Order: sequence, then structure tokens, then C-alpha cells
Amino acid sequence: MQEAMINKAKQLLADGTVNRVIGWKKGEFVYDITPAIFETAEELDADFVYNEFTAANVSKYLVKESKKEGKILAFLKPCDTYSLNQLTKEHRVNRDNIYVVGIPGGPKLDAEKIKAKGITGITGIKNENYTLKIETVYGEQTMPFYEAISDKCASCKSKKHVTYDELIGEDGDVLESNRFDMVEKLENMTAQERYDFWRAELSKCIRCNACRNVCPACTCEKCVFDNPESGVENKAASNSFEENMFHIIRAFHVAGRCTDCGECSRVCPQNIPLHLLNRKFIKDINSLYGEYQAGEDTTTKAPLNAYTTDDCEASIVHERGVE
Amino acid sequence: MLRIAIDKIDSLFDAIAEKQTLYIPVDREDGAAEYKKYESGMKMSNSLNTLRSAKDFFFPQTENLVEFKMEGKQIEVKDIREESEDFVIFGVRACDARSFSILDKVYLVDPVDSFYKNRRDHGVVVSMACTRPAETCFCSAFGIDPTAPEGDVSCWNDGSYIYFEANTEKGKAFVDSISSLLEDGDASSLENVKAETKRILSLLPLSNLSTDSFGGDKLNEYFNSEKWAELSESCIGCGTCTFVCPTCQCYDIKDFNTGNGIKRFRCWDSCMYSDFTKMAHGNPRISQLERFRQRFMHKLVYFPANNNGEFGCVGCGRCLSKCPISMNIVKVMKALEVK
Amino acid sequence: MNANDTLIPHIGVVTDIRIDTPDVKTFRVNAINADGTVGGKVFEHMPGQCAMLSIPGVGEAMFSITSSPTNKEFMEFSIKKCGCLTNWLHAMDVGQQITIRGPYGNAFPVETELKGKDLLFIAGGIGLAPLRSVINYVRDNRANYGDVQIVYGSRSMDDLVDYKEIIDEWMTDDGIEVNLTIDREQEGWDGHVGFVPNYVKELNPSLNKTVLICGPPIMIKFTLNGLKELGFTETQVYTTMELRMKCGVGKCGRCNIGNKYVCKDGPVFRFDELGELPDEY
Amino acid sequence: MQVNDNKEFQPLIVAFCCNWCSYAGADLSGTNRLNYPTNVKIIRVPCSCRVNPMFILRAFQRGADGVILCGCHPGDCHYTSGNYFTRRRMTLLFSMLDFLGIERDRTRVEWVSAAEGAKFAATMNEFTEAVKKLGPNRRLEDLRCKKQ
Repeated sequence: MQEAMINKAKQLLADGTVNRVIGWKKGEFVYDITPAIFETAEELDADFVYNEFTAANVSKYLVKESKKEGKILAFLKPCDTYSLNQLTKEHRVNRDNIYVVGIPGGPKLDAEKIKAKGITGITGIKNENYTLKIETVYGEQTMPFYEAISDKCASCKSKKHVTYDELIGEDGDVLESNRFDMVEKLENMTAQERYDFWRAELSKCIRCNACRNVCPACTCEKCVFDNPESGVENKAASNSFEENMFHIIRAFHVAGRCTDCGECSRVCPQNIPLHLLNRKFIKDINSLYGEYQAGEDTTTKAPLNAYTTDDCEASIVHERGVE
Repeated sequence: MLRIAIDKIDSLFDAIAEKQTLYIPVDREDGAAEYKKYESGMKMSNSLNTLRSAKDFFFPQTENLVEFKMEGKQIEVKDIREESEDFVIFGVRACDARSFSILDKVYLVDPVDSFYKNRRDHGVVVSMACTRPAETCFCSAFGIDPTAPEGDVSCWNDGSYIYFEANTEKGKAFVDSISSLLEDGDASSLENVKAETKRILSLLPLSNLSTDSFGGDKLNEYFNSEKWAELSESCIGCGTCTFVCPTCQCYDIKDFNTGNGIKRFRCWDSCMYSDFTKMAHGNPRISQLERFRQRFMHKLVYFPANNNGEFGCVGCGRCLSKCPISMNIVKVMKALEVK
Repeated sequence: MNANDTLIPHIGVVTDIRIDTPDVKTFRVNAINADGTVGGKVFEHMPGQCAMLSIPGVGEAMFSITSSPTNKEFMEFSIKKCGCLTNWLHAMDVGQQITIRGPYGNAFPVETELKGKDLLFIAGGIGLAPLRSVINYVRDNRANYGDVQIVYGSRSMDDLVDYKEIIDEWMTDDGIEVNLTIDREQEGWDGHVGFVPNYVKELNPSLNKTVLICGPPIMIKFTLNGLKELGFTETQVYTTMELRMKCGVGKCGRCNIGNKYVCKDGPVFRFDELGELPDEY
Repeated sequence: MQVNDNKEFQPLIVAFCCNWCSYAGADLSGTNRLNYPTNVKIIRVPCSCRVNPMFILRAFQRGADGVILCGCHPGDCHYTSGNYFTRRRMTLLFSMLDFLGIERDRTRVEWVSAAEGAKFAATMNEFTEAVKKLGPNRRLEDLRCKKQ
């Protein structure tokens, strides 16, 4: 795959279709891969990488990159194409300046999950028939491939590319995913249990803003949390109210626009399952206002920008589910 | 050397916790370790390091500085500082133990930060030698020996016993206070443990990382490097690296109106944030390039320039595993390095 | 916990507010004494040093102390309205209490390098504020210094800070030459018209003078170039800087230029010192 | 907000009222001499749609035990469609608060027209009672804002 991508990139650079390529650059270890921009064939040969750890969604970089001179080639996984479509819909990117090559997606692996097994000193990871052979300075270790799959891929919603100029490999289908299972499980808990669950999770928050900054839907020129006049500035005391406040508002601001790419949970240094907040909104929107997948197209109105005269009343919240 | 059998460690923790607050690293459900206030029955984590650094104990994420009551044109200042209670942090790794001396160089130099000093005076740091360093470790590059950690008391674990050695007056007093639970024993087995750890250290992928080409005298050379643009291009400007870092010490001071007074508090701040240097008339660091550069220049050049060549990094590796886009100080050093 | 902490401020009382220009006011600040009376200064300082002023709940910011240390009665701050806190300060009345802490930073070397020298002050707009402290210090210790020349420019006649003091006191002093300029022609103004950097070149000051300069960054840049063309060296020229500050004591980590903290190692820099630092201000 | 000396808990209720309907409804209930609890503090807004979710959270932070939002009946919005957006927005917000384990009876949306003074008083009475039963807001409070 990596080979095919590098060749495609070289070809498009050579024939002048694009003048830059956004992809992933290899790091010090097998898993610490950085999104990067490549301008020459030499750079591509030296550093371009695509493997089980290239989980980062590069579509947000296109907000800035697509405003520059010339076309940029972006390799997008299916989930990333939803993000790009959503950005196109919101006029945040100049789609004409982007040449999208769709590539098959995951499942991607999460190095944290491997480390959580106590495996350390990792010098190499190989996938052999869905068993990970992990070379470490303490000797070789193995673990099942599926146990290391990142959360965002474990509940993959779609293998279909919703926008592309070209595909490498075959396009997939929208999947029957289990992504709302955990949301449902929480909904079926008592209010006290839910409160305890979220307090335990959100109290871990260190307010690093990684979830906001990585989010392809968070593209405001000036975020409300960066505005000292708003009274909700990001540098707040770490107390329970501010933690709740930040995460409710963050999720609310992307409600109806979140494509469920899972980046927020992936980057959280404290492993807070932030995607559950987003999925709760998605699930509510689906059940109350009809199925809606943000980023599926570039024309429909977002659910919070629309209404019907016979929408349910807010009291529905009081009438359903567990107290 | 004084030691205690590992299976009796709980009784030691209980004894310490009876007299003062004790913090030990414990495993969380998600596999990460964090410091928790010890309560009977807690098990100490075996993992190499805690997710958050130990700087929280002396430099917490937020703390109240002072309170004001406003009435008409009058302001009343209320000094709300209180004497900190005595506490013990157990199981600090060599990197974090060194980070305290780096923080000291900021907060204990004139004018002394009394909030920090208060906690520093009342905290006993019990460090624990490493036996299973990870691939992200590079403390050796900064002259830290993970088999001989600093701290008020150093500990070693040979698999069956934990050995204690006091390094400071405060440490001696601490060891004396628990001596009834300790026994004197042969420590020769530690030599093998240390030798094995050192062998592992030499195998680590970052074992050859060198700081030779960095230091206070390289200011303009690196500041004007062309590499910054490429290095910073994918930085998303979050504060993860700064907040997990044991030596990042910048803070912001803010006021909170509670409705019945003003609380002035300080909280961690990050040079990666766009408003870090923003003033009424503009911002001297206009793009992520300048902010990104500031962080690494501070650790590798500015800090050594002001502190006799000591670097502002301890090689704990937290930023290596936590950065959302996996950009980190090692990559920066390798890219900038003048071969 | 008896130790004093620099982050815990004192209370000052604003006892006089003078309107200097449409957007600059000068505030006189006195201390509250142990017996409850208002008078005297909150603390002593040297010319060029700064203080952190704050209105709790609004903000805290660094301001240079405009009054001279030789003034034993009160401190003064000339403040231009430009942000959240300064807007608040401009709206307040006499009698308002504010919090104040300091003094912070180094000072102009009035007792060492500047002693016995001929001095040239160059200021633009609100840049006169930190220099006024030095000018009045020099006037009060006249015997210690040589000739004094002041070049001061502003956008218009109305924007000249401390105009009354300049006319009534500085201009009437012996051995002080004051050159005023405004950017554009204006009715009622028969003085020089033009930008400060050009005016300095026209005046062609003698090269044995030590220069103290403060103003907008762009003015400083062009004036420095002009001075160099005239033959001045960087070691002869001092300036005072400002960046965003929170702590005032070199710990919060944001006001650095290279390895120097403006709040602690500055705000006064000689240009050869600044030249060694990266260009990030 | 300790109204009287007996120990019964007196909740603090914040009511965001649309200028064009419920605010006038509150007025009407006053001129009609209808009682509603003094616990209710009314904040007038130009349209129920003006209420940012943050306003509701801030109210809880500053000591509210219940927050109610009153607007024009669907279809009657002075600005044509404001309250339709409010309806979706608040449904999702309340659902999220519920998801986080914050008592769902602390929040409510009610449509009250300018002519419905009686409905306004009844709603406030009923809502205050409901919140009173829940006791003080603990799950979304900010300890710093507690009166000492």
C-alpha cells in the first residue's frame, strides 16, 4: 500500500497535478507517526509512511493548506473523507485546491493499548496473521491484533469514501457499526451511576485542549474558549464545574457537525472517552430528527440549523430512559 | 543497607500513612498509572512512570493565590496561604526526581515563590530506581542515572526486597521514622539489578541521543534555523506536551469573580497556546512556528544559558508517547543537531 | 506562612487623575498607612522600573512608573487606553483603590553609566512615560549630569503627554533643550512638524551623548538606524521594552526574548545587549 | 437564597423569559395578583433562541438549583423561527445533561404566551416544587461560588 501511494504521489507531483502531498512521516519508533507535507520525490522516498499506526486524520490541515498556492494531494481514509466533506460544506476548505486520493482505512492500532499490556521497550511490531509480534529490548512478545485496535477503528462506521478524485484499491460500504453500544449502556444506567462514571472520567481532564485542536469540526477562527471576554476561557481552575462545562460545550459546538472520526478520544492524553459525548448527540439527533450523518454530502442542512414545526418537545428527555 | 521485604510493603505504607499523607503510584483502569493518596489496601503500580508528572505535588495545575473583597472603591486583600501539611511521595522515578531540582531553579531563586517553597519544605521525595526502562526513555542524555535516582530517599527493588538510602536530612528523618519496620540486610544483589538495567539502557533506541550540540551558547544559531517551519507545520497548538512535562513551569494568573469576592488563582499555562504572549496591541509570537520554537529553545538553549548549562528536560519520554501528532523534543533535537 | 510573596499585592489609592491627552491619563497613587491615612508611596523605586497594577476581576498588567523616585509624596502612572484593564482604569474616579505590586525589573543606570554624561532623550507618544521618571530624576540631581536634550514627538499637539510640565518646567530649566514635533501640520502649532526619526537626524545631536529612547517599536527601529547613520554606537543607546507579563519576577515564562526575561532582566536594555538576543519582540 | 428561618430548602430558580411573550406573561400574572414563588429570578431575553447553552450552565454555576426557559408557543415566535431552534437545541442540551447524570428535573422548557399569566404562575409553582424535591444542586455546582 505504502509503495502504491508513494508512486501515485510521485506521479501526480511529476505531471504537475499537485505541488504538495499531505501524508504521514515516520518517526523514531514504529508507532510515532507525524502528519507531514512532502514536496519532492526524495522526501517521499525518505520519510513517507503508511501502516497500522497512521491513524491521524489529516483533513483539518487542509483548511490552511487549501488556501495556499497550488493543489495539494491528500491521502484520505474513508473516515477522513467525511471530515473533508463536512469542511467543504461549511466552506472551510477550498475543495478545488485539493486532490483527494482515497485509500483503504484501518483498522489502525493504538500503541497505548500495547503498552497497557505491560509491553515496553518496543523496537519493532509485525503483524503475522493477526498476531502482533512485538520486538522489545526485553525479548519478543506477542498479542492478538484485535486487542490493539484503536477505539476509533473498533467501532468503524463506514469503509466508503464519500469524496475522492481517485481511489487506490476498492471502495467499501457503510457498515453496521456498534458505535452506539456504549452510549446505550450509559443511558441504561441510573443518573447516579452516570454521574459517577463521568465524574471519574472528566476529573482526569488536564485542559490541554488537544481534543479541541485536533477536531476537524473545530475550525473557528477564534474559539470561545480562547476569548477572555467569554468567561469560559480555556485556562480555568481545574474544578468539577469547569471540567463539565468545557466538555459539554465542546461537544455541543460540534453537535450535528461531528462526523464521528474519533480523533478527540485518540489524542486525549488522559484517555477520556470523549467520543461518547459526541455520539450521544449523534444518537439523539438520529432518533429525534431522523438519521443524519455529518459529512455524508455537502448540501444538506445540519440538524441544528434546521427544524420542523412538529419537532418533539424538550420534555421528551424527562419522559424516556432511566431516571 | 536498610530494606523491607516486598510482601510487607503494605504494612510500611500503612505505617507512613498513619503519620502523614502518603502518595503512591497506582494503576488506573485504563492501564495508566497515577499518583493517589494512599488508603489501606491500595497496590503500588509496577509501571515505569505515571501519566501525569510528579510536579503537581509542588506546582499544582491550579491554586488560589489571594482573595479580594471589593466594596465601592475599597479593596480588601485576603492572604489565604496556609502552611502545607507534611506529605510523602513514594516511587518517584529518577527523571521526575531531577525535575524538582529544575523547578527549584525557577521557583526557589530570588524572589522565592512562597507557595512552591511551602510545599517543597513539607514534601519528602522517595525515589525508586528503574528496572524496566521503556523505548521512550532518554534520561541518560541529560546525565541522569535511573539506577541511582535523586530525592530525599532513594530506593531500589531487587524483586524480593526494597532497599532504602537517605540522601538528605529530611530523608534521614523519614528513614528513622520507619526504621522499626526495616531490617539491615545484604544489598549485593542490587549490583546485578543495576548492571542489567544499564545493559537494557544501552539497547534502547534513544540511547545514543546526544545533547552535545545544544546549550546556552547556541542561541542565534538555532533560533534562526530553517528547520522550525517544517518541524512545527503539523503542531496543532494544544498544551499536551507542556502539561505532561515534569519541567514545564509557566503559569497564568487569572481572577475569578465568585459573586461574593474575587479569587485570584494561578494555573498552568502553555507557550503553545496562541494567547500566551498576546497583548492589547498584538502578539510577538504570531504563528505556531514561534510558539513551537519557544518551547524547545527554552528547554535546550535558554534554560542552560541561565543555569550553568543544565538543560530544561529530563528525558522522561511523556511527550513522546502523548503528543497527538507525535512531534517531540527528540525529533526536534535530531533535526536541529549540527553534525 | 509569614514570608511575603511577591504575588500578593498591596493596596494603593488613586488620589488624583490628570487628563493628558484624549487617550492618556496620569494617575497619582498613594499608600494607605498603618493608621489608615492616605499618603506617601507604596514602595520606592528607581527610574525605569515598573509596577503591576490591577483591578481584581478585571486584570493585572505591568506599567512603568512615570514619577521620579525623588518625588517622595506619591507615584504616578501615565496610562494609555488600549485594552480591558486600561479602559477600566480610565473610567474610574479619584478615591478608587487599586492593587499594586513591585517594583519590578532593572532601572536606567542613572547612578552608574549615565552619571556625568550628556543625555539625549528620544520619546514618541506614550513612550515618554518611562523616560519622564529619568528626566525628572536628572533635573533633581542636576549636578550629576551634563547637557540634557529631549526630543519628543506625537501624532498631534493634543497627543503630547505631560505638555504642561514640559512647557512650564522642563523648558524653563537651564541646560535642558526640549525639541517637540508632531506628525502633521495643525492649527495653533508653530513648532516642528515631522516624524521623530527624521527630526533626530535634522537636529544632528553631538556624538558624545548617551541616548535613552522609548516609543512605538517602529519609531525605535528607524530612530536607531538614524542614530547609527549619524555615528552613534549601540553601546550608547538604551531603551525600555514591554511584553506580556503575569508574574513580574521571571517565573511565569512569557516575557522572554531569548534567555532574558523583560520583567526581571529588563525592561531597560542597551542596544548591544538586545542585538545578541533573537528578534522576537 | 435563604428566604425564611425555617429549615425547609428554598431553591433558587432562574427563569429565562422571552421579551415578547413569557416576560409579558409574568407581568400579567402579577397584575392579576397570581402568586408565584419568590425563588424565581427572571432574566429577560429578546427571544428564547438567545439563550446560549452556556447561559444555562453558568446559572447553575452561580448557584441556581433549577433553570427554566420560557418562550413563545411554536409558530408564534416574534422572529418567525427562533423558538424552533431553541426547541432542538435545548432538547439536545437537556439530554446531554441527563447523560452526564445531572438531574433532568432541574431543567425545563415551557411555552408561555403574553396572555397566559395563569399558566406562568402555575408553571413556576410546579417547577419550584419539583426542584425543591430534588434538593440543592450538587452535581453542577461550583464550590467557589458558594456563599460563605
